[in-house]
Amino acid sequence: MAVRIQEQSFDLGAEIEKFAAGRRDAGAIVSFTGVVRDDADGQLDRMEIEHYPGMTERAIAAIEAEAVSRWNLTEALVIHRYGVLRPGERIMMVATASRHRMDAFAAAEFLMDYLKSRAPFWKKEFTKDGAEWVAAKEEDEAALSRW
Amino acid sequence: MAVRIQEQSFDLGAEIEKFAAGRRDAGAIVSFTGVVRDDADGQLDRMEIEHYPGMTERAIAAIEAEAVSRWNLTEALVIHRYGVLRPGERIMMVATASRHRMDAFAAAEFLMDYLKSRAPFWKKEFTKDGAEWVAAKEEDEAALSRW
Amino acid sequence: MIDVLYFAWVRERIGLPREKVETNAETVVDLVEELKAREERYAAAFADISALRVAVDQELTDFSAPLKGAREIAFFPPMTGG
Amino acid sequence: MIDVLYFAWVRERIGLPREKVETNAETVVDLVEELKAREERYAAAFADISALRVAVDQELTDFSAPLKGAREIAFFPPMTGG
Repeated sequence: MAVRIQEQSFDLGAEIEKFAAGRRDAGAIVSFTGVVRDDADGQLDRMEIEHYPGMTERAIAAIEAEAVSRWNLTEALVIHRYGVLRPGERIMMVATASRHRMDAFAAAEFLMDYLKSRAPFWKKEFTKDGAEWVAAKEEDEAALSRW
Repeated sequence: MAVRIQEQSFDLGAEIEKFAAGRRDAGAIVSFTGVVRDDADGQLDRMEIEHYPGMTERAIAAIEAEAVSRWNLTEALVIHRYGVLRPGERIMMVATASRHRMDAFAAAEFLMDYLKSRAPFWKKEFTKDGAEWVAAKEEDEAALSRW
Repeated sequence: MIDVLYFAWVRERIGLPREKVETNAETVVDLVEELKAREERYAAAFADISALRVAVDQELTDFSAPLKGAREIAFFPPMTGG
Repeated sequence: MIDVLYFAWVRERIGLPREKVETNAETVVDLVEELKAREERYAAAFADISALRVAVDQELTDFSAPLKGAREIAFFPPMTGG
């Protein structure tokens, strides 16, 4: 189980390849990658992600531990960036490995739902018209009730 | 939307990297990778996957089209191998891209459930004790009723 | 004449991957009965059709499907892809 | 003395990321009332605490949580990670 919180970019292909390498015990590997989407018709200049150093690592480690207690996982990985990100850049990724696909999928979705609403990150979007903090979505909070 | 049925191996990291490259329109990318699991305590020598050329491509294209009609996808990819595979080798992968994570996850799970039970592939496992066709699992058939 | 294809253990029991069959069978199940009457290996392969699946012209269907106009019939066990 | 941290728009409204606060507040909400009484910028930041989240010693909690023994309190809007 691993958590990496970092400002620099990560190599998506290399990370998934490394995660999957030599996993003879896991038949199923799921990954999720979050990308800075250029929402407002090319208006987005950049996103800035603020986080709470210390709490971020603790919160994500706790979410991972919860996932491991609920599903049969052989490995899990969370990478999440902070700082300045441009449209098209990868914000974060989650990967899960399990013997069976149902567990790998469920754990990855669980990790994502909790990262969205329970890990201390805040996004601010900068367009030529100004800057705005991204509001938490009700649907993201509601998604937690699935688990 | 793309389907590739091939005997040769594929480069997982490179495929996901290529799939994700320049997707400014998709905030969420999900991948599933199936690996030959060494189930019987190191007993598995190899797996042989047979398929039905022609029907395989048609069936998977139809499953992809169904996924596209149900969820808001910007892209989907299915790669599935046939022939001889050794433990640790990657059998197949699915990738989905969408504006939102719920759609990307649901579509990837849907594609996997249908590939399991509706794409014409058959697996045979070879151990030192002999060879056996893998039996379809009731839980895989049951999983289709989710959709 | 119709192309009849066999996959996985159906292919192994019958002993060949495909053959051309002259038939006037109206449905898949009629064709199965004709094949079973031919030789023991067909009877063995088709002993329990609830354990089999069938595709007509590369589309999954059921054993009551009509064969009129069909060019290719395939018999195989439940799929195990993914 | 307790470390009080602010993030995102709470940090922006209050105008600083962290400060040390001398307090005898028994609960988080008591501390919030003390801060609101200080200056307008605090009153603005804490005007609607239902729009805020709080962590005590890096664990999410609620505004009725006791502060006894706490070293670090953080106030911030709902998280938007992932």
